[in-house]
Amino acid sequence: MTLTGLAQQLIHLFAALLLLLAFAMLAQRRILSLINLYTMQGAVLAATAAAMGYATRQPHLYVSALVTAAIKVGVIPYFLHRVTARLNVRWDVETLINIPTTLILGIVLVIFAFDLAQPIAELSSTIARGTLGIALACVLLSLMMMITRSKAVPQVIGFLAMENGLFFAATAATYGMPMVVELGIALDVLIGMVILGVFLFQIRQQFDSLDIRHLERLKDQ
Amino acid sequence: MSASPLLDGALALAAAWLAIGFAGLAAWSRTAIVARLLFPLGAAVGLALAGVALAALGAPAEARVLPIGLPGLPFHFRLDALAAAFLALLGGAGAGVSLFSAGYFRREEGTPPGLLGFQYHVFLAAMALVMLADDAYAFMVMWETMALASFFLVTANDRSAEIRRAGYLYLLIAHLGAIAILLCFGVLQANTGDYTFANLRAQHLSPFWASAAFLLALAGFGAKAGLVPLHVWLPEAHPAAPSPVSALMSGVMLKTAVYGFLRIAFDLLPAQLWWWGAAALAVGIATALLGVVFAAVQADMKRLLAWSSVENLGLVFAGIGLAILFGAYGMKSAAALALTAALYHALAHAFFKSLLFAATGAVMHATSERSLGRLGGLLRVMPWVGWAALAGALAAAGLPPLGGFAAEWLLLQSFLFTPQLPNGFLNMLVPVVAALIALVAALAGYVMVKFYGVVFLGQPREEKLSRAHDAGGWERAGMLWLIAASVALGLAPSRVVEALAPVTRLLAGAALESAGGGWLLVPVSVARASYGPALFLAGVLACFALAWVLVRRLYHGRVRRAPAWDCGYPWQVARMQDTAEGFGQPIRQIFEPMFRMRRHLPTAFDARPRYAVEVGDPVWHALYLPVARAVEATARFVGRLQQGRIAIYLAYSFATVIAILLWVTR
Amino acid sequence: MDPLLLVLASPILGSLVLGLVGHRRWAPEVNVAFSLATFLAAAALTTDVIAHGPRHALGEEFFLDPLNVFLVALTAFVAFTTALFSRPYMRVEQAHGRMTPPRLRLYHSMYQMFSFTMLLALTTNNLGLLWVATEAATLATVLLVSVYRTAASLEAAWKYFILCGVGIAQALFGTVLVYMAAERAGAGALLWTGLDAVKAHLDPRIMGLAFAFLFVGYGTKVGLVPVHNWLPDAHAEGPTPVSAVLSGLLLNVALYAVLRFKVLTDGALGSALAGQLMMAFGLASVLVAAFFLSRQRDVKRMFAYSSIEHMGLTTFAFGVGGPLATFAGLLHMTVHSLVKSAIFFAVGHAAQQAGTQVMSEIRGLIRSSPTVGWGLMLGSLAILGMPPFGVFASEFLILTTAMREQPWATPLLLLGLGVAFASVLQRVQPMVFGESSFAPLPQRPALVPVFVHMGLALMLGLWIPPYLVGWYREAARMVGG
Amino acid sequence: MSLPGAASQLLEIALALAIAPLFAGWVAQCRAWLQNRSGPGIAQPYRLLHKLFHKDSVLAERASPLFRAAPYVVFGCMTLACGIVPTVSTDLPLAPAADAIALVGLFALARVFISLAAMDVGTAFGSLGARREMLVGFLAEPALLMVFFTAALVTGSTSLTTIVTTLSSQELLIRPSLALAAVALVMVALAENARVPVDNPATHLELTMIHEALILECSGRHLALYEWAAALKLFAYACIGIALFAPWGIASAHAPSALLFALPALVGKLALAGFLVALLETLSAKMRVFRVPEYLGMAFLLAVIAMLVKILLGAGPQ
Repeated sequence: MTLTGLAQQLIHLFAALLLLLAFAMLAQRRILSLINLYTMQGAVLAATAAAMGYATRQPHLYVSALVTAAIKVGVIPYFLHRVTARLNVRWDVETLINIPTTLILGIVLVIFAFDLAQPIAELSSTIARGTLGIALACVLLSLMMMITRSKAVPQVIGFLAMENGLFFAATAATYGMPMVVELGIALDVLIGMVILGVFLFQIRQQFDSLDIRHLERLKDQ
Repeated sequence: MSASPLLDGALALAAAWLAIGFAGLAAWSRTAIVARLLFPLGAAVGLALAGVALAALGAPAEARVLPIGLPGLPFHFRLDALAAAFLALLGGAGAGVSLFSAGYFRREEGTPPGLLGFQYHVFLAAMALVMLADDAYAFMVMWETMALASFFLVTANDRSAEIRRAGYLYLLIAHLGAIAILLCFGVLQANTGDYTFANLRAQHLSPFWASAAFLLALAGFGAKAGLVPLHVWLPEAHPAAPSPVSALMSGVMLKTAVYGFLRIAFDLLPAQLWWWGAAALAVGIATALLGVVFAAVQADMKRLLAWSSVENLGLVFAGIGLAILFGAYGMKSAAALALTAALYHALAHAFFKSLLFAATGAVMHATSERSLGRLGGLLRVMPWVGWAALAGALAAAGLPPLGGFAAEWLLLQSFLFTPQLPNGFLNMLVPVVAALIALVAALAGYVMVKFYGVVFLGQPREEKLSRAHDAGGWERAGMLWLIAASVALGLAPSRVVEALAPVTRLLAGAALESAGGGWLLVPVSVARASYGPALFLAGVLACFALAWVLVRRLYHGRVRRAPAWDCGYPWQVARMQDTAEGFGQPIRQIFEPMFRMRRHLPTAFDARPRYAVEVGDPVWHALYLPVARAVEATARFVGRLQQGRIAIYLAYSFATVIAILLWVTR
Repeated sequence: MDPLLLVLASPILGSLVLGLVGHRRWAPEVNVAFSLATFLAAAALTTDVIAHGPRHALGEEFFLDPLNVFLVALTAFVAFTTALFSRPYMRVEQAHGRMTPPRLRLYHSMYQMFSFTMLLALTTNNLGLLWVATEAATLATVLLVSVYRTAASLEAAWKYFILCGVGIAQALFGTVLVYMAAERAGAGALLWTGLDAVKAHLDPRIMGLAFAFLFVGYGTKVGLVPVHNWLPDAHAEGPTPVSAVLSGLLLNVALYAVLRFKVLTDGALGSALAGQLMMAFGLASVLVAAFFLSRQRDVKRMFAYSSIEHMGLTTFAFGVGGPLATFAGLLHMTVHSLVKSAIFFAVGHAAQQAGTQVMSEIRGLIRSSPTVGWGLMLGSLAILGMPPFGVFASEFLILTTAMREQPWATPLLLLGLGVAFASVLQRVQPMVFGESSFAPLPQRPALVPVFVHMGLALMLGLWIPPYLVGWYREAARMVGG
Repeated sequence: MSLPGAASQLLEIALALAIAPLFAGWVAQCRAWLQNRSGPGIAQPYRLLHKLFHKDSVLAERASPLFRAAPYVVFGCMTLACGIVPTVSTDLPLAPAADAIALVGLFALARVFISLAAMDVGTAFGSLGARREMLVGFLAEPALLMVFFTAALVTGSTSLTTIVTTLSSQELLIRPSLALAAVALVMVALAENARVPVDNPATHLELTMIHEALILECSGRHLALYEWAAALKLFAYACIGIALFAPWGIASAHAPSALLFALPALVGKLALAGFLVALLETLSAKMRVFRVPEYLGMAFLLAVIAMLVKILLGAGPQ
């Protein structure tokens, strides 16, 4: 019982960390730091899964934690580092909305997400109830980050961070999805990353820049 | 022997038209087969259809369900007196036009002849099936097929941008009209979900919804009939089409709108309100006036005829409106009289307008000219066409003893019943409408004199006109058939009224009681009014012959030819005749507020002084352009949604999620 | 052997084989052969299901019922005809130098992969797998859209990727929530049949939230306004066969996913919330897309907006619910797939002939190649809802049902349809008619697909085969309740 | 068709043919007197017709058969018109063939033919005349029709014989509607018969002529027929006026002997009418062609008002 209690404490701590990291990503402009923050998020996620697995004695959560660690701490950050180095992008020029405003909006979002998740979280049967709001907040914050960034790489990182939020939700709310689904999701994310990487090179080749403001030609205005 | 022999016959004949159409597709570019075999076959089918329809006029209604269409709503067909009357019109006029077409489509019209034959016969078949349809789905399918086929026929000569534009406008307004009709059916079914006419007929709508249905029907069928303000396509599309197609469209297709309107206003709607009649009457008379006034100022012969069709359809709708008015007050026999007048007019118009369009087709083939300013004197080089057109023009001018006059006579007679209406306001109003109808009828004469005089009389305005050739055998046959029908309609009105009696009995609950003995048309009683065109014609002819004989007997028949006198002016050239514009000038002046005119006046210092006047339709500027601008502005506004920035798109997604979440958890 | 196995194996095998030989001269024929095999297998599967009724397959992971089996048949059929069309089309593209052998290999391989993912998404019983397959379909099509490597196609593919990626991520969140609800209700897995059995016990609050996410997520793929923005770009810039399958199939699959979740949500909520959402967004899509139509210059872009309009109409029909509207929606899905892909076939040839997709530069198709011209004209008229084509039948049913159930929406729908009619006809007419100076195509255009599709659409307008009616009714009963 | 009926019908037509030129001559003579001239005598039209019939017809080279047929058609129409309007008797077998509306149609038929014939040769004056004639016609025709409608509303019939019988059998009443209609009819009659102030039959002034421009190319018997038809038309209008507004003394079917009384009555009324026409012509000035629509519009308006008055005061004395 105490062990479960401890796991619960840990999970709540991890959830808080995750939210903090999401805010940090929202505020961060350096791309390298963003990648590092993302790696940290991955690590926290893997830890959460492991803690859950420990607390509930569900072995497939360990597998999930391992896969997460491998992909989100290992493969993807490595890949992102390679890409940024090869493409020589370090900074995001300017966010579309300035960062203080973004942060204030972020707080509003978090409140909204908590409010939304509150009644549902109580229905959850897992020990991680209450963290669903945080997962939702992470998803929404990442989405907002994608909206505010004007370079392709941060946008991709935002996309990945959003996926992290989803993963956290899956773990927190339901002890993880069925195995086949989880593997499928991981595979999709991996392939998606590869494709994105290829794309970044091609975009760079076409436009001599990774600024997504070049990607605004197709319109009906 | 099937239970519905006549309906089966009519359906088989429509199918035969379709089959002829497909045969046309097979004979894609073999003009000889299409023209000499398929079109005459189509004419024969038309005649047969007219025969079946005439037989069905007196017979009880027949119905049949075909196993195609929607699940739960297969195609229902029904042949009653109303459908039969219009089928007879379609078959009769269609046969004449098909005969004419057999000689007409000798050259390429842009579309390959086989395809043209296909579209033409599908058009005919669709019109026949519109009249037979007994459920909303079948009706709509046939209605739109008819629009589609005619759209392709209108744009047969698709190289010209002007014709393409006309076709576009036509199909657009036809489609909007169809939408209104669809809505009308939707209102009529009154939430029962059953779209058979039998069910629509059985519904008892509240006055509000019934009125909504009526107005939708008026708008929908008005769009097809060219009622103001939905008439703008008509003067564009009818001239653009090849002449036989114009003939079919003006002569027959517009009548499908009349048919549909009658079907809904009299058959499907349970009871009528008086103001429906007033509305139809007002719209009809406004249309008639606008049509005839614009016809008078046109400088293109087919456009002139198209405007004249607007006028005639306006008169038909005015008659229907009057019938509704009488019907709403329970004056059944008066309603029957007005309805007979409207039907009669529709019938007469079908034949004389087809004839006139056929004549313009022959003129265009011979001269490749449509503009009145370049024609003239054709009676001498193409006498067949010239005399045929004279018959058509006299009928269109509403002159006794031809068909157009009989219809107008009946219409005016029905106006004389209005003082019996128990509504003082209407009593005051309706005579004014009668006066306007008289004005329209008189103006129609003006228009026809202009049309005939400028095209066929006087001196040829172009050199090449003297080399024009007359119509060929098929064309003559077609025109002769149409003339014969026009004359028969004019001379035997009592027979026509008798034939129409089942229709008015069905729709208005009464028929003209005494159709008079034989040749005399007597709507009520001899003391009240009577009209005997045959006797009338005999009188005129007798006087004519007597004068001719006596003058020769008593004096002599000597004639000398000499140059024209013209007050002694020796250098007469064709340009000194009145032009079409000149002939229209008094009308332009008198009805100035109805036009949107742009004049180009020369100043005293112009090196090459030139006078030009352009007459536009004010409805176009007052209604259509603002609508088009509004759509454009909305589209511009909506266009901002797609402004190219991915961040904004993500923001939409974000906002949408938030909004839906708020909605869901509210 | 279960034909389902064949249905799924054939395209994935095709993808692998074409990944190796997709650049060869005869690769298009191989592509056609695999598509044909898939189609035949799908036909066998369909007859099997017709004969024996709904069933599970391969354990519980797959499920076949009238709703998806008809979409499987449609998908396999359109994928096959599109492969037929793609054969001459890609040869011309190669001749024009827009397709190099490596690109062609990628294209062919991804084409089969795309078929596979759609068939998987349709047949799977696992809602998680449904998500995975949909995401995979997105990835495959992203590669297909960007296959030309032009600036515009890259931009389009990028937007497609990001927007659909985000959308589909939201759908995943929704799926997670559904799973949570399922666990509470005692159905321990994400199997749809299991959830369907206990749908009344699913927690309404969770399901409400879940549907919000799922609707936006899958709705992004359906192309509902205002999350439609990827759609015109992706349709316009990718190769035309891809536009055809995107419009004709992918949108249907996404809508299918929405429908599956709608059934669960309706069961759980016992209210019309899902239906209202679908009606609102469907209506907005119809209206907004109609007004967009009037501003287009690019022909494929215009028909992409037309797809948005029609998916909106279908969504609206499903939102109205009830057997009749759902029936109409299914019929509309079918005819829209057939007609829209036929239009894209014709448009593809037309654009190749003219060397441009700009409408004002395409003129007089009827002169240079009459069949392409007539195909485009009839297709456009059909998609605009002119009888006797099937689109009219379904629109008639949708509108008449709307008049009964939601009278307020009818004028708005009609406004949309009217504006769309005016806009599309105004642009298509001069493209088809008039003078032309184009040279004929080096390859004989693939017209069989165009006219087969149009023929089927014509048939559905006049006569719907009874077994198809039975199918639709069955499916409508399941979906519309 | 009863024998007396046929007799009275024939009598009427013969009478019209005989008297019409005399009536035209009488109007001209009255005008001459009123203008202080001596005048040609009332038999002058006969002499003119006789002369024209004797002459050769000179046809323009371009003239078509239509041009040659038109005079006979017009003449036939006018003869028939005179046969329909009850002048001396209401027992007319031809009357059921054409009521008041058909009578208007008959006038229109004649007008259309004369205009078409004028356009046939293709001269400047011919087409000008045709246009003006049709202009006058399209405004006068509805006005005339409305006059008939007023009478029809009063009597409940459009049949001319019924109208006359009904009106003559009623006691003398002042009917405002009929009075207004009478004014309208006079205005229309002046316009339709090419009289001052619309047209002047006595001049060939190019810019103003209407009727004369129409028949400019005609000569010999064709011209004679036109002139005779014009006289018949004037006569018919006069008879319409008499039939509508002074129908007393016209013989009914049952009293053929009344014909003996009817004839002198008719002559008297005609003489008065002719004098009135001449008086009006003398008192008014010819107006510009552009003003004609206003003049005729006024007539049209008066006729419509007459009808409205009839309906408004329907209950009271009409």
